[in-house]
Parts: sequence; C-alpha cells; structure tokens
Amino acid sequence: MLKKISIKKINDLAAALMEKGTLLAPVKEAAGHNFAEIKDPQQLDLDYYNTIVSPKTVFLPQKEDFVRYETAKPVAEAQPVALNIKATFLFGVRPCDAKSFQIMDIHFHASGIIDPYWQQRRDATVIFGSAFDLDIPAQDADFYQTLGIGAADPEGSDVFMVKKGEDLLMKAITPQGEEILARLAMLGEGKPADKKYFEEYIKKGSQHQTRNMCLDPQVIAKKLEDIFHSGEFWQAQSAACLSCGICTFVCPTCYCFDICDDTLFSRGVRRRVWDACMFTDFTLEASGHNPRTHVYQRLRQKVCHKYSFHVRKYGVISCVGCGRCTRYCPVNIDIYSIIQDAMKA
Amino acid sequence: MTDFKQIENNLKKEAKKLLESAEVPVVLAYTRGYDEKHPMPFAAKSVADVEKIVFNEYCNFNMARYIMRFPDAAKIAIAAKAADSRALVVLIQEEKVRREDLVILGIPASGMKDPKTDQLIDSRTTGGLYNPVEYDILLGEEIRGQKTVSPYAVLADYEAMDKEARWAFWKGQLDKCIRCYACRKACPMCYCDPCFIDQNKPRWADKAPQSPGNMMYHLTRFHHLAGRCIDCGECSRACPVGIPLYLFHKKVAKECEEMFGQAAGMKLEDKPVLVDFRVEDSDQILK
Amino acid sequence: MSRIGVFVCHCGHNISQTVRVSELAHFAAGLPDVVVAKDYRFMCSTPGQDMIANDIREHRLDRVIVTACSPLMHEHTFRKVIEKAGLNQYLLTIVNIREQVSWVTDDIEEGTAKAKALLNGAVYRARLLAPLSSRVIDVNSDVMVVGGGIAGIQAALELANTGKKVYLVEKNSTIGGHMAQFDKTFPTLDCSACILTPKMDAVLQHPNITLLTYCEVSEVKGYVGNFDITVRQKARYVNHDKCNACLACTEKCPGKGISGWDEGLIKRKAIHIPFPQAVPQRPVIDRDSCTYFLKGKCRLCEKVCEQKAIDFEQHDSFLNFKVGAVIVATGYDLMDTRPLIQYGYGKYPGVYHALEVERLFNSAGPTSGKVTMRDGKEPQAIAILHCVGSRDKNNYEHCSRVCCMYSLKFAHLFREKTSADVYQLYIDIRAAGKGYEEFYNRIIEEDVKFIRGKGTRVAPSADEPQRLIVEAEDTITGKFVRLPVDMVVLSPAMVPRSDYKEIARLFNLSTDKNGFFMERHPKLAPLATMSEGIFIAGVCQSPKDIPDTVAQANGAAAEALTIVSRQKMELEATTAMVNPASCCGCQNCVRVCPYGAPFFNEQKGVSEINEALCKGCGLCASVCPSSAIIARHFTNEQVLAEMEGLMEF
Amino acid sequence: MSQAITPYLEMSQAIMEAGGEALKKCYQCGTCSGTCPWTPITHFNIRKLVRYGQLGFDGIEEFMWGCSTCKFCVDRCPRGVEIIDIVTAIRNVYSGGGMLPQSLRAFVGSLAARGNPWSGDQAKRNDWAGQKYPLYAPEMEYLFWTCCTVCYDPRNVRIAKTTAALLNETGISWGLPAAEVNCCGESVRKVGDLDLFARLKQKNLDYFQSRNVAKMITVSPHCLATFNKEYGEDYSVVHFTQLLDKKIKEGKIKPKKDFGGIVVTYHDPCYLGRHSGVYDAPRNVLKAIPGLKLMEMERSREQSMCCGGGGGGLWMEKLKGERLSDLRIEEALATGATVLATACPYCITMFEDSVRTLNVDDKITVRDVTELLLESMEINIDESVGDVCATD
Amino acid sequence: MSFEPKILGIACNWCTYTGADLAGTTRLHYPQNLRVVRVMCSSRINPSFIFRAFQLGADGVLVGGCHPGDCHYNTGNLYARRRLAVTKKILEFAGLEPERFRVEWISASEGNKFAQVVTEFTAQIKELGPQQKLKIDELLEKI
Repeated sequence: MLKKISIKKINDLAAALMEKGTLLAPVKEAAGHNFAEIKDPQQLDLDYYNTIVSPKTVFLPQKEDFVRYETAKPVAEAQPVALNIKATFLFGVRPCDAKSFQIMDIHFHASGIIDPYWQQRRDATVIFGSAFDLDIPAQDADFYQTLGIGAADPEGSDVFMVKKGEDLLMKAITPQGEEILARLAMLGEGKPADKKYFEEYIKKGSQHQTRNMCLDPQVIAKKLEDIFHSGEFWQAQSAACLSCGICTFVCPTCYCFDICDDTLFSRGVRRRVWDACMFTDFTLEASGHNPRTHVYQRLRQKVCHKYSFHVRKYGVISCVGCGRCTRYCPVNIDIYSIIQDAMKA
Repeated sequence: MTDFKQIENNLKKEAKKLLESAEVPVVLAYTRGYDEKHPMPFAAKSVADVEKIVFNEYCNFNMARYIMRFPDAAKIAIAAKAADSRALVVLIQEEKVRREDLVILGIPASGMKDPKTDQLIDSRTTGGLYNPVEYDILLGEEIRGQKTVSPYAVLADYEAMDKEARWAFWKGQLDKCIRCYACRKACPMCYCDPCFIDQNKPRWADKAPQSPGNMMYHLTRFHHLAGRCIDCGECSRACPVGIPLYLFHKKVAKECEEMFGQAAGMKLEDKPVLVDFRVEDSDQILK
Repeated sequence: MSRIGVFVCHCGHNISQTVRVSELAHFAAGLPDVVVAKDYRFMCSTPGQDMIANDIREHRLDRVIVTACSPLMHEHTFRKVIEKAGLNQYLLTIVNIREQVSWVTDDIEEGTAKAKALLNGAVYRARLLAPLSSRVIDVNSDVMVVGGGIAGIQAALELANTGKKVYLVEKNSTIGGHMAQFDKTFPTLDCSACILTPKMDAVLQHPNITLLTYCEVSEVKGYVGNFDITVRQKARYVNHDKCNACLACTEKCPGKGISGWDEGLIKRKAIHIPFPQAVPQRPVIDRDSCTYFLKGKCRLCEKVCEQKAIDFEQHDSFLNFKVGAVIVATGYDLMDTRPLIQYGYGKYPGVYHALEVERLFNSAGPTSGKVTMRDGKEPQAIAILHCVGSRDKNNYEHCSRVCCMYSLKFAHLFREKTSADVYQLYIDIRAAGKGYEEFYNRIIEEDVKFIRGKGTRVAPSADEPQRLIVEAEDTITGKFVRLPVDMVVLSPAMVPRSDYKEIARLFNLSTDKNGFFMERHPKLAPLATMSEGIFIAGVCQSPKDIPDTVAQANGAAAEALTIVSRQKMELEATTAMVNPASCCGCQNCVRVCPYGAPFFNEQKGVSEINEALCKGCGLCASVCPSSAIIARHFTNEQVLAEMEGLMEF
Repeated sequence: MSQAITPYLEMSQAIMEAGGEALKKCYQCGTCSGTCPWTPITHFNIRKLVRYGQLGFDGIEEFMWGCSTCKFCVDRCPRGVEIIDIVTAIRNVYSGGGMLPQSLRAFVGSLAARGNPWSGDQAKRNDWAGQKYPLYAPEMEYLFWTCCTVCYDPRNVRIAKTTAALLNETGISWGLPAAEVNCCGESVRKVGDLDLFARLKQKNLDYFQSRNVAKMITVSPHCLATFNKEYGEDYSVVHFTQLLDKKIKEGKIKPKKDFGGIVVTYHDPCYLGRHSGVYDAPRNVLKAIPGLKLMEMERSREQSMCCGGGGGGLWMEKLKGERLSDLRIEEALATGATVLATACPYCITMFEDSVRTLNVDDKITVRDVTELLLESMEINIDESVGDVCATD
Repeated sequence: MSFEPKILGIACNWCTYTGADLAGTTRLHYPQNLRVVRVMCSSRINPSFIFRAFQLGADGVLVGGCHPGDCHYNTGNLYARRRLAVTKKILEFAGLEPERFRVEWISASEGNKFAQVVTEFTAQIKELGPQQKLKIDELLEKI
C-alpha cells in the first residue's frame, strides 16, 4: 500500500508516531545532523543530506550497561541492567544506512549467536527509509552505487519514503511497514499516479550517479590478499593517517567494542563501549605485546576486514559506500581511492 | 590574497632541489586528495613524488606532527605555515627534533579555507599570524599590513559570561564528545603514545563517552597544552561533532602569556613555561 | 584481595576523649578486605606492638593500618614492628586521628565521623601498597678535592689523615692558591709562607694524597659514592719524574712572559716555577712565551738539562679517577677594576690593586719585599680605597668581608717599610673576627689617617704631574678632600673564579647572581650542595677570611667522610621509576628535577631515573604527561584511591 | 640655644611622600658628595642634604638650592638611590607656598602666566620662524618641538633657525607646535613646583592627543629627558643630533666647507649624556665636518662636568668662583680648542656668560653643533632677532 | 541538618602537614570537614588529582605547600605554583566557582595559620553550598 502526506503536515506525523513509541530522527547540531530522540514534533526536519554518526547508534549504542555490582558483595549478587525497550520509529534513514543493518544483522543474530541487546532493539524498531533527493548530485565522498545501492533503494526499510513535490509518498515494504501505515490515520491514500511516480523514482534512483567502479567482492577480496604483504603499498596509503577513531565510530558497518568495569566508591557497572581498530592499543595484549603497532598495519586491517576477510567469511562486502569515513577523516584518507589503487596494484 | 599557485611552484622547486641533492630524504608537504577541495598530508621521498605536491587554500594540516614519524631521517624538509612554524619551535624547545635537522620551507599564507564549511577560516579563531616565525627558505612574499587583531579578542564574550552559563556551555559541548581522540591525534604538540587517558594503571577516567570521562580527558589535555598550544585550530577542525576546543586552548594560552610573559613557540631560546619557574612569579596567580 | 589489619589506638584518652574508638574499630571490621580490627589503649607500647606482630602472623595479614598519632611521630616505629613480624615495612599506613582529629575538636560526633572517613581512605590506599626495598650501593672510599688553595690543602690533609685516599686537583702549576702570594696575614701578622708551606709540604709527602697540579677537571659522570671524573693533565713539557729541580734551565731561558703569579708586575722566564717554595718544585714551560714554540728554534733549556727532563713532544693527557665524594674549593679572583674608569687602574701607573701590593711586600716578589713603585721610587703618601666594586648595586652588592682587614695590614706594612703617610678611605671598618678590633686599634696607633668617605676619583695632580690626586668627601667634617698621593691601592670586590660557570655545570651546582656556589641551606647545611656527594668550602661559596676558610675545609672533609667512611650506602626506597612502555621521551622530568636524577637514554628514546640521586619528591611524576613515572609509595593509583576513600562517606 | 636637635620625622615623611622614598636607602657613604662637581667649589653638600632629609633636621633650606640635577651622583651611588627625586621632593616640601629664592620667582611666575620661563609673549612663540615653516598637522611624520629658550632667548633663537634649516635639508615631513603649547616643565619640576608642572604637562598632552602626535624631535635635551621620563610611553622622542647623525649616514646631509683644521672640543650636556644616554651622535655630526679636529676634555662622556644650568641653575645668581661653567671653559681652553661645541641651549647660555665674564671670547667661541654643521653646508639664515618680549 | 561540606586537603609532608600537626599539639580547634592526603611535596600534585577530587564529590579542595624558597626539594613548590595556577584558571573558565579551589603556603611553624585557613575555607564552602558540577552521579543510581 502507498500512503501520502503533505510535507507541511510532517509534524503531525511526528506527533502521531511519538504517541506510539519513541521517535528517532536526524536532529540539527553544531556540525551537522545526528539521530536523536524527537522530544517535540517541530524538531522533525527533512533537509539534511545524511547524519554524521551512522544510525547504528540506535541498535549498538556507544555505551551499554550490562550489569551492576558492589565490590564488597559476592559476584552472585550482581544485578543485570533491565533492558526495557519501547516500540521505536527510526525515521529518515538513507538507503545506504538501511542496507547496513542487514550486514550488521549477520554478526548480531544471523551467525547463530544472538546479541539480545541488538536483537530486542532491532525487533522493536520500524525503519522509515528516505530516498536521496535525486535533483541534488550525490556528495563526492559517497560511492554507494559501487556497492549496488541505489539512491532510492527501499531494501532494508520497513516503510520507504519519496518526496513528490510538496507531498511525501510512503510505501510499506515489509509487513511491519504495512501494519504501522495502517495505524496512521492522518495519511492519505496514494493515487495510481503516485504509485507510478514512486516506482519510477526507485528506478531512477539506481541510475543516480555516485563515484562508481565495477567491484566484484570476490575479485577485490583476492586482490587485497595478494597485496596484503606489500608493505610499500600500505605505507604509502597510510602515510597521512593519524590513527584516530573517527572512521570506525562514524561507520555504519563497524561494530568492534570493548568491555570494561567502571567502579566508584566500591559500586560499579560492567559496560560495553565502542572500540576502534585504528587505536594504537586496540590489539595491546596483556603480555605487553602488540601485533599491530604501526599505522599501516591498522589501516590495512580496517580495509581488508571490510573488503576481504568479511567477503571470505560472509560473502558480502562490509561497506555500504555512505562516504562518512572519507568525509570526516581529518586528513581526507578515502577508502574508495584505496580500493581503486588496490585494484590497480 | 595569497597566490597559492606561486607558492606551490616554489614548494615544488625547492623540494626537487632538496631531494635531488639528497640533502633531505623526505619533504613533508601536501598532495591532492580524492578531489581538489580535500588535499592530504604527503611525504615526498623521491623526485618523482615532487610532481604530486600540491598547495591550495585547503591545506590547513599542521605538518609538524609528522616529524616524529621519521626518526631515522637525518634531516627533514617541511612546508610550514605560520602556526606550523610555531609548532616546530615548540618541538625544538622540547628536544624532539634539532633545529639543524630541519629545513623549514616557510609559507606566508592568508585566506585559508575550511573544507567542511568551504568558508574562509576566521583569523580570530587561529593564532592570528600570517608569516612563519622560523624558516630557512620563504616560499612567498611576507604578508604586511594585515590588521592584526589580538588572537584572544574572540574570548571576550565567553569571559563575560557568568560562570553558570559558561559551565552549561562547556558541559553541553563536552558531553557531545564521542572520544574518537581525533583532536589529540590532530595536535602537533600531543605526541605522547600511549596518552594518559589510554592508561589502565592508573585509570584516570572511564572509557565511556559520558560527562565524567570526557571532562577529565579534556580538562587534563587543556592543562597539558598550557603554554605549548600554538593556536593552529586543527583540533577544532578535526572534531567530527564540532566542539570549539580552540576557545579553551586560547583562554589557557592567554592566561599563561599574562602570568608567565611568554607565548608558545615564538622564540627558540624560550623554555616551555610549565617545566620552568621564576622565583619572582607572584603569588597573585594563585588567588 | 588483600588481608588488612586495622589497629586503633586510644593514646590513653588523647584520642578516645573525642573519637569513639571501639565504634571506629567496629566500622573498620565492616570494610571490605579488613580481616582484623582491634583497638588498644597504647598501640606504640610494647604490648601494643606485640599485638600487631602476633596478628600479622596469626591472620597472615599483608597490610597493616595503624590509626593513632601523626606518621611523623611513629611511622618509623611501626615500620620496624611489622618488619620484625616478617611483613615489608612499606605495607603500612598511618591514620592521623590525634593531631588532626581528636586534638582539634571537642565534638565527639564530628571527630568520629572524620576518623571513619580518614580510615576509609587509608583502607582504599592500603589495598594498593606495594612492598619496597631500599637499594644498597657500594661506595668508593676515595675523595677528590678540586682547588689547591688553603681550603683544598686543609681538606685534603684532614681526609688523608683519616686514611682516605685523596686526589688534589690544582689548575695552576703549584698549590698554595692566593694565600701563597701574601707576605703577612692578619691579624697576627704571621708570615703567610711560614704557616702555609709546611702544609703544602705535608701534602706533597702524604702517602694518601695524589697531587695533580696543572690539571683541570674535564668531565664528571656517576653519582654519590660512584663518581667517575676525568681530569685533563695540561702538557708541562717537563718530565717531573726525571727533573731534580736544579733549575739551571730557568737561568738560561731567553723567553719572557708576564708573571701571572706576580700579578703582571714583572716578567718571568718561559720555563719557570712561580715562587721558590712552589710545590711541586718542578718548572713548567709556558707555550705563549717560549721562543721555541713561538719561532721554532732555541731549546736552550733542553741542552742545559742534565736529567734530559725537557720534552717538547708532550701533549695534554686525560686521567680517570673513581671517587665517592668531591670537595670543590676553587677559591676566588679579584674583580677587574679597569671598567671603573674613575679610579684610573691601568691608566695611571701609581694605581695598584690589593694582590699587586701583596706581591710588592712579599720577599719572593718582584721587588723582593721593597716597596717601590713602577717607576722605582718609594712612595711618600699612599691612599688605600675600600669597597671598590663591593657593596655597590652597579657592580657587586655583597661586602667582600676581608678588604678592611687586609687594608689595615697594608697600612701597617707601609708604615713599617716606608716613611709614607697612609690614608684609608673607608665607609665602615668591618673588624668582626677574633683579634680583629684589637688589630684595628693597633693600626690607629701607628698614625694611619682614616677618612670616612668613599674615594670617588683618582686623577693626575695638575701641579705635580708625577703624583695623583684622590678626591673624596670626608663625611665626618662634610668637607671635600683632595689627597695628593704617590700610590693608590684599591681593595676590589672578591668574585668567583672566571670559569665558575664551567665548574658549576660539571658538578651540577647552582650559583647565586654573582657566581658563588649555592649551599643546600644557608644556615643548616652551608657545605652541602643540591648534588648529593658534592661539597663546597672556602671563598667559592662566599667571601671569607682564612680562619673561616680552614674551618669550612675541615667541615667539608667531615661531611665527605660521612659518605666515604661506609662501604655500603642505603638508598631511599620511595624513589621514582619510569615505566618504559608508557614513556614518550618528552624529557619533562629531565628538565624539572633539581637533583638531575632523570636522564634521557638516547638509544631507547625513553627517560630513566638514577635512583641514587632521586629524593622521592614526586615532581617528575606530576609533570609526566603520559603518567609513565611511578613515584613509589605515592603512586598515582594510591593517591587517587585514598582520595576516593576519603570522599565516600 | 642648645646644640641638641630632635629628628622631625613628619618632615622626612612628607619628603618621602613627595617622591623621595629613596631617602631611606642611603647609607651615607659619601660617594655622591665626593663625585658632585659643586662640593669642591661651594658649601653645597648633597650627602648632607639627604642626611637632613632622612631625619627632617631644620636648616635644610639654606643649601637645598645648590643642586643642578646633573645625575653624576645618581649614576655612581652604590645603593642606587634616586637622589634627584629626593632633591625635587625636598624642594617641593620646603618651597611650597612661594618660599622660592628671589632669583627663581620671576621664571616660575612667567611660566604660570605665559607658559614660558622667559616672559615671552605666548602668541609670538613661533615668530623666530617668520612663517617659513608649517605648523604640525597629523599627516606629518615629526613634530619639531622648539624649547622656549630657542624661541625667546636672543642668543638661542639662532639655534632654532639653524635646526629648522637643517631639518628642511633632511627631506623629512615636520611641523612646528602651535603657539598654544607651553614649556615642557622640566626646570619647574626640578625646582619643586609639581602642581605647576602637572598643569603644563597636561596642556601639552592635550595638544599632542588632539594632533595624535607620535614622533618628536627636540632641540633641548631637557625636553627630551622629560618627554621620555614623565610624559608616558606612547611618544618616540629623539634629539636633533640623533636625527642628523642618521641623516648624515644616509647621505641626505653632506657637510662641504672645510674648517681648515680648527680644534673643537665637545661638552656633553648632562641631560643629553647621563640623563638620555646620547654620547656618540653629536660627536659623529662633528666628525662628519671636514677639517674639524675634535679634542676630548679630560672629564667627558659619562664623566662630563655640568655647566651648572640644570635644576633652575640657569636663573640663579652664582658668586664668582662658584660657577661650574667657568671651570668648564678653563678645561676647554686646556685642550687647546678654539671652539667649544655643545648641543643644549642651557649650556650655550651658561658658557656664553662665562666666556664674557672670564673675557676669553677672543680665545674661544661657543657654538651649537647645528651652527657648525650649517656653516659647513654653506647655508645662511636671517640673523634678525624679532622683539618677542611680552609688552603687558 | 545544615549542609556539611566534604573538603579534600592535599598537604606537603615537610611544611603544611607538620603545620597541621602543630595546630593539633597546640589544641587549636577548627571544623572537621577537611580530609587530608599527605604527599611528599606540593609539586607531587598532578592537576588531574584536582579534577578527580571534584569529580569524587569534593565541595572544596585545599592544597598546602611550603613558602616559595623553603621547599625541602629546593624548587618543587615553584613549579607547583605555576601548575596549580593554570589548573585554577582552567576550572574557572570551565565554570566552577573559583573559590572552591585554594592554594596556601603554610610553613611547619604556622599552626595557627593552618587552623585559620581551614576555618575560613570551610565557612566559605558552606556558604557556596554543595558542588554539583563536576560531581559524578550517573554511576551512583540506586540499584
């Protein structure tokens, strides 16, 4: 089913969703937009290109408390932190990010080991995908087309939205999408013209130009294995890298984390926090040995994990070409250029 | 406005001369990134590399932080804008590199732009200098007659705030921090590896990106940069969530200059203020 | 997990009057890791100590907390107690609930609450205490004395007489220093040579003293008890073993050089000994005035020398010595008075400075003791000017202490050896030593004219061109005075040797603004310095007369003995160490440490700390940006934990 | 009456509050009195003056006027006592309320009424220039500050003209101060009338601020020293000899006429030498003149002997035999010089006076450095002397 | 009952701590809100200790050291003076009440000065009220 709503009335939609659960949407901040809980309907706005930090924060928050304890008491008395998850609406997810959830699902439940935190949040969330505006050319950092993702690719979203002049067309893709659209009274019915417009928009989306090269996962995976030991290649690529943690923190498909115990006044909590393979002490072992002390080793690991090891293990590249790592890198290292150079090396 | 093309050509000319004569094994400069507006730091090691050197209004990177990447290079040539040269002076004062091991290619530049906003970088947010304080070869005409505003003028309205408003401002800003440590890695003066915040013995703060950890990390870093920060603004530009760190560093630099009479990285013979003392420092600075 | 024992003391009723001690012990028992918590009336008493010792063994305690009086009182006692019970003495924390709780409040609620907080902090800290053992290093029993003046000679003899081996290093070709230049000494008018040469000779004969003349210290490495000092032996061009001091060579030598010993008043041969009683009595060739070195021919001395002791091929050699302690006694020079143009020194021949006059009086001097001026005539009237450059903000603010007394001595000698009228232009006569005031009265009776007013100008007399006019204001009468005199004697300021900066750098000494070496404490440790094992004596520390210099020399010898008399030396345990894994080589620690304990290891690119020099103040630990320095017993974790414990309740 | 005197400490407190707090640093060593050129020839004794000030003894009045503030004692004092400030403070405390000596009343009165010490008509300040030179305007680089003495004193007017002529040769842009300005106030300050000095100074400051003056050239070293020390930091003030020295080195000014080997000796004015540290500039100017043989006097540069004109001395009557300028002339003659050159209008006045009283004007003439330089550049000036005295 | 501030004191062993003991032996009374940590020298105080103290909930921090020139380690307190001055300026600019962090030079013989400083400082902090800014609170949510 296809529904429609005038963009001017978008705040009513927000209000309605807020009654049904927590609404998360891109909110304006100093340096750009980030997903945050909408507290008042006016906050919802649609003119953003994409968020700084990817929406993975919704399902894998940077800090997740597992269990609370007291040093004086025995371990058995430690209390797990209750995870009371309400129904959530993730509004305004770009196609590349929507696709990234499918890749992340591989690690958090598809491979057999279910991560309860990720899974409960994933199940409780309805994803409102939103197409890129095809009149605006893609930003030069993006390259999602290379990964086979269209600018208006509904895959991964429960409801997919396309702007048509003053209106917003919303089409349900998955049963949850159907179910929620049905419950939203203020939405008008989509006319056949809207349906046709919607279909064409999606087709046009897949032609929308971003940086593009034909990239067969198996080929790039093999190529990266071949040049894995070419120190000279990787040193050249990582010469400028500062080895900070931006590219991994903003990336929708990076999921590495660290477990640590924070104690204060003999009471504490065990929690999960994001970690970054680019940090120098990410691979520091208890013995003091650190297999990856040089920057080029860490950069090589990051690129090869996404474009080689992940393909070998799960058959799909762990990157959706959203371009965030390139856009926010302080020294403008660009993973797309690295892959290009790798293919040529 | 600075003629970037002319400087680029001079930079290439000098780099070629230095690399051909093997006076230096590496020239730290800039190269084209994935597009015109996003250049990258670059270490030219051969005459062939010289072709890749580029210089435009987006080359804000402070190349001084790459000096320590070449410990075995007897001599290093480095393209240095005003703030970069001050960073080199501090590194020399702290004996991380010797003056005679550097060939400093001074670049007088104004009208630099921030690639994220594509706007001119407001000189008030940086050290306000246009000409390098220390150089061997100058790649362009010294810039004269620029209206020099005190680099600390931009602090006026923050200092005027009352402390509750200032606390709300800084707590709001520092709570946004996602602890990616880009500010630390972008700073030429922050060369400690591991940094105090990475230590487990002692654990100065928890790893989670919430107020206490962020506050301890940033306040201590402000202290570690006291009298050493050369006001290049790289930390604020590197921050993905746009925290105006340069403001706090500027305030600490202003206090240090007033209390100890010395700006960071201006004179080679100065000693960094917090590893020095004067018997006649007045006790008033503690009141 | 640690097993902590808490012992609360009543201290009679000093503590129990405002702290409920039993409640405190009960509170302690409830804290994590505390296995035993007791209170007793007198913890420091023998039964109290035994209780702790027994509990350590019985409950296998690995930490002990004593909640009693100030650590400054009994920390040492309780450390010995737990050590005897087999527990490392540093696994102890004292909680001060007497001086800082019970005695400073009379509200028992407040007192008990604070005691609990302090105890809780101590428990947090105790968990992180680590056993420490103080390192023991062996000590070299030899001593080096730098500077062969009276201070160096006296210190060397004192040490040698206790059986210690002493290396006496002297820059000049003879020992004796300035004292050997004098004729008489005040106040006893003893002949300077008569009281000094026996000591010089004793130094030469003493089996334990190795005399190193014409030598300079070129490098100092190591630390207290283990100094490794390199000395440069300047080439003498005379082989002192073969030479039997017949001094035939000195007669034949045509070379003419300005005699530094005689303050430039006369010339001396290129190959020479400074004065007859020089020790060692062996000549030295001065390159700058030897015709062979200047023009390439002569070598007369070589021909004349039967012993074949002359050796023109000699060149500087370096000797290396291992010593346990060093006494620096490098003495002084007189300020160069040429810049004070108003006195005309160097411009008018009649103007002399004190050391030149000393040489005039000396029988071995240029005029064999006869007081004749540069033009050979005997002066009829002499003016002695005090405080030239001393007590003067524009030159040296300090008072040089001895000029008044030697000026009086000069007055006496002038009155005795010539018939001249003697004027003394002074501001204050400072005669404060033993027998000094009596000496001053004696000089007054010898009809010396005292004018209370600083000499302000020396100029050639208009009507008698040969004579000089000294201008001053006699502040007692308020009259402007013009003294027609033949000779003017200046008493210049006493200043450290011109190479004091080099000596200070070598031995890591700091100096005051005039260049005198800084003592560790002006009143309580005047001979020790900030560098452990380095001592100073004599005028190099500040201007003083011979009796004080000798007293200081003996003191420095005694202090040096405190180190070299022991084979082993126990180093403090609470020193700092660098964790190389975390050190980023910023060298902040090396820059700030007043004792020079941290040093930079070039190869590894990290700093290391010489624990023999470290005093444990912890400054380096706080300036270390990556907290790589562990200040033992006050580590970052321990302080943070104690703060956390204190703030919990 | 009994010879015993009790210290009157309120008086020494007053002296200290008036700027003489260095009083307490002095330990009466006699260096100042031994150095002071006045001690040998008069009963004035600077040490005794400070002593009386320390304990507030009475009888201080009769010898507090002997000092000509030549700063020789201050340079030599081993305790760094600012003796001139003490003398100024004592004169301020004791001479308050018109107790000035007779000879000084006229000059102080004229300053109060007309802003110049020579009872010259305020409006006629620039008459010497005869409208030849422009008044200072903000776009000009230098303000040429003419001292009252060169505006009104007949002998010294010549120096204003020679300097102005030379300034024109240098090609710099400069202008004269408007007539509304008044004396820099140096002498009246040293005579102790601090409030009058403050009024004079404020008037000048207002003038400077209104024209935003930045750089100044002075004729008199007294103006130079006062502007540098008392008028705040935001003015860069140079003496004309410094400017001429620079211009000669730049080749902008080229002396031509050969003086045929006449022997000249140079007298360092205290306020140019000791007060302002300028010793070599005037000498370089003289050496630049061809055929001029420069002989140094025995007391020269830092040891130069005062001409006696400072600190109000210009207006005081001195007994014969008690005049420093006489001794200085004799010293100049002793060098065999026929010309005594100097660079201060006060010195010129004192020496012209002494040359006449010793009637040696045939043996030696007194010339300002600018007069000699102008003469060697063969430029002449109009010698007429307008009547500039006030009529009312 | 009225607000009882928790004040952290960091005292140098040779001067201020001994001075505090002297205040005890001379039975001078002062409020008991101060809890003292003994360090060997005021220069041992790392600026991060001060930030951590406020995070632990200290309402006021009082640092005591020897008078400049009296330091047992010669130059320790001269470095400390500069480092603590910068710390104070950082806290002030961050927005913390400057009066909450105070540095005093108290020698071993100034027992009365120690008592007087503690009394005055405690009163000042009591008037300022509890310090909620830097204090860590999320961790303490009731289980």
